Amino acid sequence: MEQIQCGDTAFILVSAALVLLMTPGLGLFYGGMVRSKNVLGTIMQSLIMISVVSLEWVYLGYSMSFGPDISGFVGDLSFVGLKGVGAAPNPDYAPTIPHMVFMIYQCMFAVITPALMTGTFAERMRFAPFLVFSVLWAVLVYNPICHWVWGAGGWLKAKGVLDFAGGLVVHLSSGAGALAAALVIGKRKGYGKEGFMPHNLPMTLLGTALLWFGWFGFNGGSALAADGIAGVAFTNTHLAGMAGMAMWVLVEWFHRGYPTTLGAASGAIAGLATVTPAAGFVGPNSAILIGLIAGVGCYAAVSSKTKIGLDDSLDVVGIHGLGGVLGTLCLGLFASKAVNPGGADGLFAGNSSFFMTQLFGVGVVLVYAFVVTFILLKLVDAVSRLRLNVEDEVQGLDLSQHSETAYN
Amino acid sequence: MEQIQCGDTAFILVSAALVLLMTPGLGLFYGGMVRSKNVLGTIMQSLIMISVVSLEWVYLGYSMSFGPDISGFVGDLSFVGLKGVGAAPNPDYAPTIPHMVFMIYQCMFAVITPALMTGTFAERMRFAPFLVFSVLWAVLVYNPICHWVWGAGGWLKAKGVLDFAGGLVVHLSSGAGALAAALVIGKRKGYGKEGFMPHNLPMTLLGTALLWFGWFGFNGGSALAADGIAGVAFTNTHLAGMAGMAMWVLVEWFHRGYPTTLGAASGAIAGLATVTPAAGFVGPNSAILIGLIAGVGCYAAVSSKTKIGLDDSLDVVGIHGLGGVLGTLCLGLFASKAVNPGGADGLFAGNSSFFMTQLFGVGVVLVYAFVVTFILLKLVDAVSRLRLNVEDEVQGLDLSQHSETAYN
Amino acid sequence: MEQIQCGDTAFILVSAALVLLMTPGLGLFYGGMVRSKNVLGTIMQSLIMISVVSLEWVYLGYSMSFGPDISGFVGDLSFVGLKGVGAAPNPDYAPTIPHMVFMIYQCMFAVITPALMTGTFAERMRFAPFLVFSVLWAVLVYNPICHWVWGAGGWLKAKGVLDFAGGLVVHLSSGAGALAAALVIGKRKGYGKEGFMPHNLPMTLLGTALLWFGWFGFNGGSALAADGIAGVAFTNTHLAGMAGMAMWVLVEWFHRGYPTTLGAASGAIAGLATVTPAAGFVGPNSAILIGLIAGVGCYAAVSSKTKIGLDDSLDVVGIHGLGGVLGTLCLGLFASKAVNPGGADGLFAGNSSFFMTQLFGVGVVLVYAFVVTFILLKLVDAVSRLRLNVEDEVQGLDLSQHSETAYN
Amino acid sequence: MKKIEAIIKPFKLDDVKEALNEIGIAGMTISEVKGYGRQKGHKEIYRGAEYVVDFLPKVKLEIVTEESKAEEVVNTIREAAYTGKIGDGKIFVLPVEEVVRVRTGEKGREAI
Amino acid sequence: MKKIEAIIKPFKLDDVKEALNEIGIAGMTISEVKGYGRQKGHKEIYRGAEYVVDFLPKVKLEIVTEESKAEEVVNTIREAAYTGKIGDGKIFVLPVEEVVRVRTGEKGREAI
Amino acid sequence: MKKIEAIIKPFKLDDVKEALNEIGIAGMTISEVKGYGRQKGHKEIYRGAEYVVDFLPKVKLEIVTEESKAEEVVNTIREAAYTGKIGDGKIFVLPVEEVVRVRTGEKGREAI
Ligand SMILES: Nc1ncnc2c1ncn2[C@@H]1O[C@H](COP(=O)(O)OP(=O)(O)O)[C@@H](O)[C@H]1O
Ligand SMILES: Nc1ncnc2c1ncn2[C@@H]1O[C@H](COP(=O)(O)OP(=O)(O)O)[C@@H](O)[C@H]1O
Ligand SMILES: Nc1ncnc2c1ncn2[C@@H]1O[C@H](COP(=O)(O)OP(=O)(O)O)[C@@H](O)[C@H]1O
Repeated sequence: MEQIQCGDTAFILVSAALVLLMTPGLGLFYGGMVRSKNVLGTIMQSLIMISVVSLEWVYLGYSMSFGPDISGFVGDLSFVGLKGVGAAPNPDYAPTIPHMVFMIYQCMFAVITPALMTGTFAERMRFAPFLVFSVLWAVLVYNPICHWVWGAGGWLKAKGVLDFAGGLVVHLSSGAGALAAALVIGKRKGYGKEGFMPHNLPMTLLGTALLWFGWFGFNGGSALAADGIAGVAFTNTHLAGMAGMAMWVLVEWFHRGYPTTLGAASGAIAGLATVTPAAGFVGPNSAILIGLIAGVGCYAAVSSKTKIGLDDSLDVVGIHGLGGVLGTLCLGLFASKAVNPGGADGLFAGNSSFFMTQLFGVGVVLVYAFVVTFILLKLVDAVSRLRLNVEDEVQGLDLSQHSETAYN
Repeated sequence: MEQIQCGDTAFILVSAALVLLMTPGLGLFYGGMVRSKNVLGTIMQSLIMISVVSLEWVYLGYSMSFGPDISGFVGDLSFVGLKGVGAAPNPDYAPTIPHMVFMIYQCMFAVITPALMTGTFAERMRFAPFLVFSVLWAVLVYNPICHWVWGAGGWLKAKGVLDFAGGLVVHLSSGAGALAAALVIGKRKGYGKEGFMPHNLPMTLLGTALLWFGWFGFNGGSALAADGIAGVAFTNTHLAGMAGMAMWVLVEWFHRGYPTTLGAASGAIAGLATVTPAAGFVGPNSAILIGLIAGVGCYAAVSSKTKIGLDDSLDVVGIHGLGGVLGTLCLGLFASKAVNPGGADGLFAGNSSFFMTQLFGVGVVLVYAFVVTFILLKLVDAVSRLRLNVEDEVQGLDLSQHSETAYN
Repeated sequence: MEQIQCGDTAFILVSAALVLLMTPGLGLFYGGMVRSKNVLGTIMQSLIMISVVSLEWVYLGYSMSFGPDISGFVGDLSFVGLKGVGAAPNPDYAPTIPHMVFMIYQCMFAVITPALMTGTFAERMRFAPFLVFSVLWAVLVYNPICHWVWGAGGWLKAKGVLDFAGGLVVHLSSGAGALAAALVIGKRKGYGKEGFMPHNLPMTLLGTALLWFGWFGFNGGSALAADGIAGVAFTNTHLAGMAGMAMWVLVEWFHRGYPTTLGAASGAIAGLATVTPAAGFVGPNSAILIGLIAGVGCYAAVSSKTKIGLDDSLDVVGIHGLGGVLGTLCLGLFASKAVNPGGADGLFAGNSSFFMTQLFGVGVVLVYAFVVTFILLKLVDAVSRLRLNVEDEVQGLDLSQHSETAYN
Repeated sequence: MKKIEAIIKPFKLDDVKEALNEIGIAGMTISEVKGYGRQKGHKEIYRGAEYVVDFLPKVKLEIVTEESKAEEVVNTIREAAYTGKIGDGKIFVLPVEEVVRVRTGEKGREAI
Repeated sequence: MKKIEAIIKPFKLDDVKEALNEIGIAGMTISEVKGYGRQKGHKEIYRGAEYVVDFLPKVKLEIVTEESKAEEVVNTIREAAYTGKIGDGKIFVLPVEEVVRVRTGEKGREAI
Repeated sequence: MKKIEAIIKPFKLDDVKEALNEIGIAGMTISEVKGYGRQKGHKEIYRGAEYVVDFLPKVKLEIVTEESKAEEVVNTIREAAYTGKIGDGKIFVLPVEEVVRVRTGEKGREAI
């Protein structure tokens, strides 16, 4: 334990707090976009993930994700109940901070990932099957992918796939899952006919602020030390977020004639999500480029979803899914060992094989997350109908699921 | 000063900022639950504590609490006006950070404690006597209890009573005070007849998020260093919060047929409050248990208050008071020197005397805080009526006390 | 790079995150005070500064401000595109943290400064010319002043002018700019006839909370290390904030008969702004005095603005402008080398020349920022009308500029 | 058929509703309105300045009832909404020519 | 001239508006109201206790139209707002003596 | 007695109120409503898609007054609310059979 650095420990603890804050921040971000009769239910779907996934994490998930490797596929059960996870560092992951600090930091990632997905089936899923689905998803989708990409011995990691802070593990896994979920659960009643205008955009903007703030912990903290890599990851996070915001607003201004505030928020989240896998592996000018690409790419995805008639209500596929794909591939282009010697060189540094590796990583995670989520939802639906009945959907989540009203 | 660690200093400074944020966070938590005509007045009662108590802290409180001990009962006046409180550490409390950093961190605890109490007399107390009462309470209730439990030489500390981050000093003192306050001030007009439904639950959920986030600084920072103890305290905080949330929601679901979002928020706060005294002294599995106990215990307390006709409007007694008691006693059960060698072993580690010590601590703080608060309120009321007159209560705090309207 | 301290790095990274949060916090602070038809546009004017100024900062501003000095006036273009700004510290500014961390921390200051100004022309400026003006202002006002005061070789710095965290660079520059802006853009339609009551004061209080929280990073982080100076700057920030809040509330209570919550918020911001230049150079008792002076001074300024008929809509001049002046001069009075050997002694320590130096600094920044802002606005207005036409002003920023509605 | 519109103080709503229930009125529609009248508006303070707010929050009740019951309804509201202070409000009685229940298509007194 | 006031379920507003458009009604005014009637209020849970909320959200439509069109309007609303469940709402018809269009000063049927 | 209902543009409220004060009208009740008419709704953008919002914010004034004053009230509102653009609104006059002041029990013109 002599090697514990209080500065690194301080940084990761604060980062863990920041990432925790993102989950209710996401709840507010989503909550502002739904109709007022659904705002509590929407926030609840994020909030309750803190309980559901944290419990799962302590008694199963952490060990499956970061426990001693079983043939590259999953961790064994050594760490169940946090056995042996104490003050001594785990040198496999973070040699200068207590193992427990690493564990709780990672817990926050596991919590927010299924919460991201809730945006896609907003305003129409029953609460009980939602809980069941979320536990299963954490176990069968999140934990394996997390192990493959980040676990010591994970097979994608071994193949050289890089993901600094969760482009694959968090954004693509939830984005691909969201695509499956939107298909399974179907459109909201009134879709295409009514407007479903956001009931409280300032709430969404507040959520955006909390997400951005928390993202510094998400990406910066993923350096697992308060060093130069953390500095570059932090800087890149900010720069991609601001570039995504700028780009979305500009494209929208050009395309629709107005720069909207929800566009600014959406672009920021797109930029932040997209830079996530690359944050500690690329330079700041690349991060700005990544943000710009995210802004235009996610704008295009989101504004064309109506054409294909997919009710991905709050655009999880178009922002997190696509962001995860774009970011992971951009890392394949822009990665630079000059920035992070522990990383890789990308296509633009002459290393095309790394780009192919990243492409492979994207394909694996996309297909796996999509397929397993689809099956899981069909199973849960067969046992206990996922969808609200029509009266409840008309009445709203808040009253029908929680017997509450948001505003009096 | 050579021994100052910048990592520890960074951690406690950030923790102090986090704890400061809890006070307006509490204002929002409470503000969302009152009727819209009272929201500003309710937030104000928390916010203004920052001024009132910080002033008292600099010119009296800090010295009474942490100044050189006078026969175990109170600190002397050496530190009044922060004399001698500078960059050099105070080895009695935190040898690796500047004394001033310790002082300001503790200031934030002193600020939030009387703010917690305001939930009990929400929507009906006049502002001026409220201020007078709060100063007196800080001086005569908070400072002594703080010294007894945390001050070098404090008599409860000397007896072996442990309180990691404020189960006794913060939660039980305010919870017992709240009981006295609810009795003295009486029920709101219309109590039992009208519903008093919360006017803005998303505001309460936002408050919950800020409280949870801040609690990491509250409990984690109470290690006064960024070390393994801080890591375990941080982890336990999160785990008890999520377990409290899970349990309250489940019990309510079973009992009333619906899992509510306010229940989730309440359970989280119950879990966070209850683990506070134990955070750095127990293992994570114990913390989860503590959270579960808090969830069911506080639910039972809160839902039975109507039966005894106590208008503890926002449930300070049932959540913070009971949380403080349960947490302090649970520490007596679950404490483990294996987790923190500077702590103790509890009943389940075979040390029943420690449990009795904790029980004694609970008794002392409960009785002292209740009695002194009761007398103080009666005195202030005699000099200047505490309660709004009926017209003002009907009109609401915002207009009658502050000449403002929250929403236009 | 051996000299990088992870504790200092952790502290400045977290501080940078805190300062970033202030910009949307400011958006909410302002947003709550405008009419509901303008809330999105108002928040947007803060939010979009993150994109606009961060881009400018990377490709110009940082180098102009902190690049190698050209005759005391401005930095050269060495750092454009962040060339050479990497993990190695820049010993001129912060020898124990990566240069990139210093750069991104300073970026957050550059972002919020023009955002502060938006309060003065709230509810009536067109979005496109606002963007153009903001870029020009960052380049021609912020960057030079920043270099003069903080840049290695800056001429005001060389003269001995001190500004710990931005009394001149941030608050006075934006406050003086705001004065020019209020004059150029003119009064809102209905000014003096209608009330323009704040549409959502809890939003403003939330903004206040986020600002206060962020200010710990703003002032504390300006020590650029987690040391005793950071501790005193942090403490002073808190103490001046709470003293400003106390004073404003008291004066208002005396003057108008009621202590308002918006008064509490305003006084807090006044205290926080005013202590900014002095935070790391004075002792805590001085900080409290500064807060008290800010509370009464800014109250007087704000409540007399109606008399001179200036529509400084959200009181940027009266709070940030005056705060910057008062704080910089108070530093001239209260500065003490006993607190910070790297600082100065002020008038009350017998050093009247330092006070004159500060007065000189105030004069230079005030005149420069006022004049250049005035010219810039007139120029932009000539090219592209700054002001909304009447119909758009009646309809509100949200619909007319962004084609959105805040609440549905 | 008559329509009775009453503008009352918001905190009197519960009392009025109960009183109406007691005389067998089981249907009504309410809305939040703002009133302007003899009752002086209140002052509000905004950043050190005082503003007079003229419009005060009121609740408007609308009750459609048979001709024969109208007077009883008016009296009942009057008593239950009464505080004796300025601003207690007004009651208006308007003629109604037809009433239809959407669910059943019933008309007239059956529809109420 | 007649004024038709309809209290309907909020989620039926779009249907009613469309149906009215089809019969050539191009002007109306709506407001959010709360209704009390046969339809039972719902329960809400607040910190472990149950409360009954009597007043349910409804939408009120106001349409002024010529005498000759009134019946058609009433029937159209009835059909479009119908669900068959309790709480579907009511339609009231009131006499109107004069109508003025602010913009032009037109009166009577020209003003609608 | 007459009841005058006027639907006007929200930003005209202050002007109308003042104009009514000048002719001695000291009581009125207002509410926020949404209007649908000739005035085209505006477009709003939501995540890259355009939606048309049909219902525009309007203010509804209700003033009960003596028969003899009704016309003056109507004219006054007309003038004060006038901008000449589509959407200026409508004024309706309805008969009122009885008026009661809650505070005093006064009826008829005394009650206004
Ligand atoms: N002539 C009127 N037309 C419509 N509403 C009125 C009229 N006069 C008063 N009101 C309504 O009645 C409320 C109470 O009236 P006010 O004159 O303040 O007191 P009082 O009813 O005691 O005379 C007002 O706030 C307003 O809503
Ligand atoms: N007598 C009445 N006067 C005014 N509004 C009424 C009256 N009765 C019912 N309403 C309105 O009609 C709505 C529906 O009435 P309700 O009795 O619940 O169902 P139904 O219309 O199916 O009989 C109520 O919520 C209320 O808004
Ligand atoms: N037939 C009607 N019944 C009730 N309200 C109407 C009617 N026609 C219009 N209104 C109200 O008047 C407002 C203005 O009407 P509109 O046709 O847009 O413009 P104008 O009054 O200039 O003809 C509408 O928004 C609506 O609130």
